Amino acid sequence: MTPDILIPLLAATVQSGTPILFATLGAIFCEKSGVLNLGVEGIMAVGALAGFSISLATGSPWLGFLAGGLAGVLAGSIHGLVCLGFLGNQVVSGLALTILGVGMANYLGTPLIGMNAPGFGPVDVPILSTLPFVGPVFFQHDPLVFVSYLIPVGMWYFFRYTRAGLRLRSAGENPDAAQAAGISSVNYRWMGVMAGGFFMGLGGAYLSLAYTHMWANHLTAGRGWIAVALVIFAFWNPLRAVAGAYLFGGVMAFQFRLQASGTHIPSSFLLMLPYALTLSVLVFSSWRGGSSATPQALGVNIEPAD
Amino acid sequence: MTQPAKTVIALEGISKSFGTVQANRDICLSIRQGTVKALLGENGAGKSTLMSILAGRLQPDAGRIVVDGVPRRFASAKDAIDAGIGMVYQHFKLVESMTVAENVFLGQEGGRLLKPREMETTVKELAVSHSLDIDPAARVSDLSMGEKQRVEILKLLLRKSRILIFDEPTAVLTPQEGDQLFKALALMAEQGKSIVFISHKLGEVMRVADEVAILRKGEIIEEKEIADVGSQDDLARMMVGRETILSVVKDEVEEGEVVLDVDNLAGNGLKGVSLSLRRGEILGIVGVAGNGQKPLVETICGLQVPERGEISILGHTWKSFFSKRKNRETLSYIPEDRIGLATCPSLNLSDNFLLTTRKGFRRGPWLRRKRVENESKNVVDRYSVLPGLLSSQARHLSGGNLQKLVLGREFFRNPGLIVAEQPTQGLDIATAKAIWAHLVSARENAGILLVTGDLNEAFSLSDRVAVMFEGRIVDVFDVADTDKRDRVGLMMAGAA
Amino acid sequence: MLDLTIRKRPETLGWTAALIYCGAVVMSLVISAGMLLFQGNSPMEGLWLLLQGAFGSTYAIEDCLIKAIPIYLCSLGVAIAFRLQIWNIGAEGQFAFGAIGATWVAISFPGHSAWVMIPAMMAAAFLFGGLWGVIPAVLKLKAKANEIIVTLMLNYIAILFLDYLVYGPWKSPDSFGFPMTQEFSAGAVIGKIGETNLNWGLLICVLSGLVIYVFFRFTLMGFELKASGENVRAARYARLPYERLVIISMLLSGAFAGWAGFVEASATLNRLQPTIMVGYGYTAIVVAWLARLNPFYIGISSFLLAGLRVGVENLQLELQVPAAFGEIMEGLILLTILAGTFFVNYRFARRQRP
Amino acid sequence: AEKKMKVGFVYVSPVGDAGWSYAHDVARQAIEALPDVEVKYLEAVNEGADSERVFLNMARKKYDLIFGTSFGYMDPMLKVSKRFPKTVFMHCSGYKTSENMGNYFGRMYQARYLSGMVAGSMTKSNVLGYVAAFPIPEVIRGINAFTLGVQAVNPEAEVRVVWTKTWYDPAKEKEGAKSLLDVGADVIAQHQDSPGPQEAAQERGVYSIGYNTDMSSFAPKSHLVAPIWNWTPFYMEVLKSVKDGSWKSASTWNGLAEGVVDLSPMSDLVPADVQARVLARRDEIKKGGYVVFSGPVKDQAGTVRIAEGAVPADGALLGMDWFVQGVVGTTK
Ligand SMILES: Nc1ncnc2c1ncn2[C@@H]1O[C@H](COP(=O)(O)OP(=O)(O)OP(=O)(O)O)[C@@H](O)[C@H]1O
Ligand SMILES: [Mg+2]
Ligand SMILES: [Mg+2]
Repeated sequence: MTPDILIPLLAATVQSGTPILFATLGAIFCEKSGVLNLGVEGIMAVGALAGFSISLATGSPWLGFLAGGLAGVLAGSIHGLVCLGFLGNQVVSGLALTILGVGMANYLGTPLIGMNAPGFGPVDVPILSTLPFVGPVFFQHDPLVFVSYLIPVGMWYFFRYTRAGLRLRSAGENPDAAQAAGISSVNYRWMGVMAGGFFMGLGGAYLSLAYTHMWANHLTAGRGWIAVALVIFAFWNPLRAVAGAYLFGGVMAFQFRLQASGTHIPSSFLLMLPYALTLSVLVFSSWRGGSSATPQALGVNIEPAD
Repeated sequence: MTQPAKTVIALEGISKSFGTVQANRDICLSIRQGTVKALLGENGAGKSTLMSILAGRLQPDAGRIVVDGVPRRFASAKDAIDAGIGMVYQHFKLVESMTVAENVFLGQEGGRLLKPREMETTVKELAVSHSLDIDPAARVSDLSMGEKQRVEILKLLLRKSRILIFDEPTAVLTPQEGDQLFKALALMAEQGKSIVFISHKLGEVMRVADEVAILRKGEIIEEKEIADVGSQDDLARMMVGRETILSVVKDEVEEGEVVLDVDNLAGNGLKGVSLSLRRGEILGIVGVAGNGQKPLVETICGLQVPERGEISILGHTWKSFFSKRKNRETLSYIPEDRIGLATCPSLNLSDNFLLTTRKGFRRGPWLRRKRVENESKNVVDRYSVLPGLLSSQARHLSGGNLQKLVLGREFFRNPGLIVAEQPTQGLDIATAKAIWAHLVSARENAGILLVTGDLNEAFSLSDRVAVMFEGRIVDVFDVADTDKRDRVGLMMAGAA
Repeated sequence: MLDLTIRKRPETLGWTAALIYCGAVVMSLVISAGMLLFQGNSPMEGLWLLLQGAFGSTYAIEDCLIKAIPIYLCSLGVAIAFRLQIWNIGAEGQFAFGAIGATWVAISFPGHSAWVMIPAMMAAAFLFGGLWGVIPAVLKLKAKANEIIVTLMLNYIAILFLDYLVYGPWKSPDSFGFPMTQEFSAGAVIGKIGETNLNWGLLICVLSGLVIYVFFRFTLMGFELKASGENVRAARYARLPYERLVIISMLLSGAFAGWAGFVEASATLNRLQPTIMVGYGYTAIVVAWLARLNPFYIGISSFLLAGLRVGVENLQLELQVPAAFGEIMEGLILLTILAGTFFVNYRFARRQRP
Repeated sequence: AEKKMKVGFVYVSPVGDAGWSYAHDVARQAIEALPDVEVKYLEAVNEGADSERVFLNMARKKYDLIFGTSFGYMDPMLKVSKRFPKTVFMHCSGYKTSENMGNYFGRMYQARYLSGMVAGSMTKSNVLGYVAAFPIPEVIRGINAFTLGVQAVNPEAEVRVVWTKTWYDPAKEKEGAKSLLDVGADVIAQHQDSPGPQEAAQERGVYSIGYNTDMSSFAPKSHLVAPIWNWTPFYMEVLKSVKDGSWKSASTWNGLAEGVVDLSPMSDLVPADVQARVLARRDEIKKGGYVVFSGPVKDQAGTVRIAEGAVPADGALLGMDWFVQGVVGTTK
């Protein structure tokens, strides 16, 4: 492939992988603490709405972005309340949250349809954007993409090198052991749920503020589910999540380019590609070993000690 | 004795119940500085519960904990840790996927940021200074039971706990590891720490404890200085409240044909193991844990495929033996892990009974439920599994009763080969004796391979004893050979 | 001072549990009523309309039953996999393949009588749905691939494959280019029960439920499935044929979802078209969990959920509230029921102050 | 007083979507303003079993007139219409009718053709992009008409198509548009319910053609024109005929002449001469002086599909499943 095809393709890869990346990272954060969250889709929807409406109201997309995250925290707290407070089943709670979140966003967002909120546009990072190849692929995007570069690294550092990260992981691996070591596993799970919700909310806000600049019913259109899948693909590793999100986004962008180039392959098959490829890579890497990273207490509620 | 040491902890009127089970009833107990206190009692007497309350993991229904004369309330383990109390639980509380250093530091990290290097050096130093050999960078999931326990101890050492509680610490240790632990305990007591030590092994208690308290059905029935206890038998009597004898009565049994023949088995950590076992015989396998007992047992029992060498079971090759259900039913495996491997905790007793036994319980694809229920009722009665309610979940049984159920189930089929792995580990004397009696009588129809870390058990049950070291059997001898018996310790250490 | 602790209830509750769940539902209805009030509608009227729409007439109950059929079958399917702790999120794709299988029979061998066609279509749906379910099982066993992601991805692939068929080779020549197969011949259509609107798919549900009950309670394989689900290690220890059980449970799981697809294609659409996919496979997961994987409870909860969806339609129509309102209500009800489960399993106990 | 007439609308998507359902709902709102009519709608009704139930329930509630505005409603509506002969059913975009069920649609392709003329005049690269939802005849017909319009002013230009298989996923549709931009398209047209493609065009500083409603507010710097729907006059007419009893089952396919479809006002970006030429052609079509699919029309393979001088029957247009020459892409 020549650079003039490859560079836009890779740039589109980064762009279309970014919302999924935010959401996947959020889900990883949540699941590392032991809370399975199938509500990503709903949380993203709420985040997207909050981001859009706050940006519209204040005129500041950055405030909107932040609001998207905070709305995600709020939505995540519902999951927290049900699973951590009331020891409800995490699978059902997540699914219910998806239904509720998408419903809420559609319901409250109706008046916003057709409005234009200030959003993010591409900016060039000084110096870096002028680099050949790397510049146009990675450094000529909206600022939120640059934010998304920092989060996986930050998260990786957090899990590995901070006290809170260690404790959060212990709550996801063996909450009983953590409790015996004097740690409140439930509190760290709350942290996981809320911070995870924050990133999922950012993912939603990215969709309404940077990826598109409009409000629409069900704007997330299933991206939350892709994130749920990519968490497993990433073996709960934030750095691998980048690979997963970009693989998925990249193949999606690639199949569109194949279509645009006038191929005769039926579009159904082309549209299958992102799913099929993600699946194949996962199967291959699982087969080669390495899927043992599941937090051991994922999905298991912490029963009161009596 | 001069002046009695200062009391650091006093438990006053502690009561605790789980549903209808009263695990602790109005317990008063004091723990004094620099002393080792042993807590004895049958399975389910409430020892672990009491200590979990002291460690802040459980909350008492009534009563209070007085630390250095001040009443304290432990809302969580953190409060207890802050008060200087540390506990090594019966079931370790370790995060398997994390490193040793991470586990040791969990909850005691110091600053907000972790310094893995420094953590590892600290752990290394701590380990060396207490002669607890461990690799601080190793993942806990890769460690042996003994090593895991060292990690638990290091946790307490790092926290500088003043009161250390050990819940059945030697149940999972080999004699060598046990000795090491006792040395460490003595050292810590000398440094002025208080130690509570729960065990079912009376010999150990006599050896290390300064004081002993005995629980029965949730109450303290006796508290004594060890010096005032005459012998192990006295202890045992105090515990169960009736006369017990520690030796086993074995009547003669005619030895029959070879039921198990292992020839030069290798791979999976084994380096050429050969042994043979006849009907009517008990062959004890002793050795420090991790010297190949596990792969040997799992290969014989069909959970691992033999890499090299031959195994013949009841006259069949390994392959043909395990390819037919009918054959397999003539082998009984009593695993070390009763709740995780031998049973399904949330199924009821009759379903658990059905787990490995099909004989007569099926008609085509159908299950003969009535028959299963009748037979399991018989077994439950015969092996006195308590409470014997068939419809209750297996998880509600205590360890001893669970083991009796497993034994009853496995012997129900009249197996020709029995592999018993640590069959009495963690069980109280009365139950252990019952288990031994069942094993001894089962050898009339079967050859028994007894894998145990308890030399006393091995010597009193076996006809021959094999010693394993580093994947090999270094010696097999007749139990009557007292000379070899004395040198077993050395052989297990690879020194003979 | 009041010092409360949380205690697990030793006994399972009977009627009190039902009361607690009712309380939970009432709670969510109160919130929904508040939203109605906020919009200027009478909440009482709204709730009445909802009930009326769901259960207020024979028609309404029929409607609920019709809608419950595919949900029930999918849910029964996923419950089998869940029993074995296989997290099958793939009922949606298995549903699609079941519909594809049934359609393949219907359009390849038209003109036979229902006595031939219906069993043949059922067999094909069973096979197609079942085999689509077996793929993740095989990948899990052979490559240790996590079934959640595999089933999720296979859903998308199945739906796109269905799309390919109806947009391509299976497109009916007289559909004016629209994506749909030709209409099934009369023999390939599941008929209605008597004078009602209900179709015989209902019977398939009842029989399937019974068979599954009997299977788990009275057959050896059912027992082995249950036991393996409780403890995989014990299954290995007891030398239960774990791998075979995984395959069989996913085969059954997919097959039931496939039957749901068959019933939808045959009884309600009379043909295959992309709009057959409306997410029953995902709904099924919620239903199965709420029903604790018990076939009888699955029946009840799929009926109630169908009732909610049908009833909300009436409320929407009469009060002209947006469709999203129904989703919000559904989400709220599920969440409050979950929270209510807490009070079924636990109670608060007072502790003496030390 | 006379009993109020009950009218129901059933939409496949939420009305708030600014797209297809929204366009119908604009007309519904106009009807709502009338006296002695009670009009209700139900949105986001799935095609298939759900829609059948909805039609049934409306009929049971004695609705006089029910509009169903999605193709997939056709069979369910047909079934229900046979059971409720007193209710008038109107189905949009299908081909089946019954005694009391009529169908209707609009000749959107006429407006598409005109928008193609605008696009063809504005392109410099001679590559036009078309982001399309599903390969159904309505969409294919639109692409063909657009292409014919393009070629009418610019025979060199080609139209490249990507399918998203979504009606409404702004992000994905935008992505589809970007891929077209990357292969050199400098005008993006679309058949979706979202303005995602408009945004993509605006961000790259190229032109776009909207759809459904005037989308200029989403992309003021890029939006040239949009073929739009205007259902109000037609719906009013149906209402009136049902009311006075003159309604007859029929297939109605109105176009520019009746005002069901039209072009939104053209942007100032379109040069005056182009505007004039397009408007002139619009008048011609309105008056019947020009037919969009008038032969000779060749398909992608170069085979003549509509012979010189022939005018295809509506039936042939309704089932169109092939691309005209000049389209790059596949109808599968
Ligand atoms: N979490 C719990 N829930 C219900 N019952 C419990 C729980 N923990 C302990 N029990 C019950 O309380 C009683 C005391 O148990 P505990 O574990 O303290 O006994 P133990 O003396 O440590 O026995 P062992 O020697 O077998 O370890 C037993 O009957 C046990 O079944
Ligand atoms: Mg204990
Ligand atoms: Mg049960």
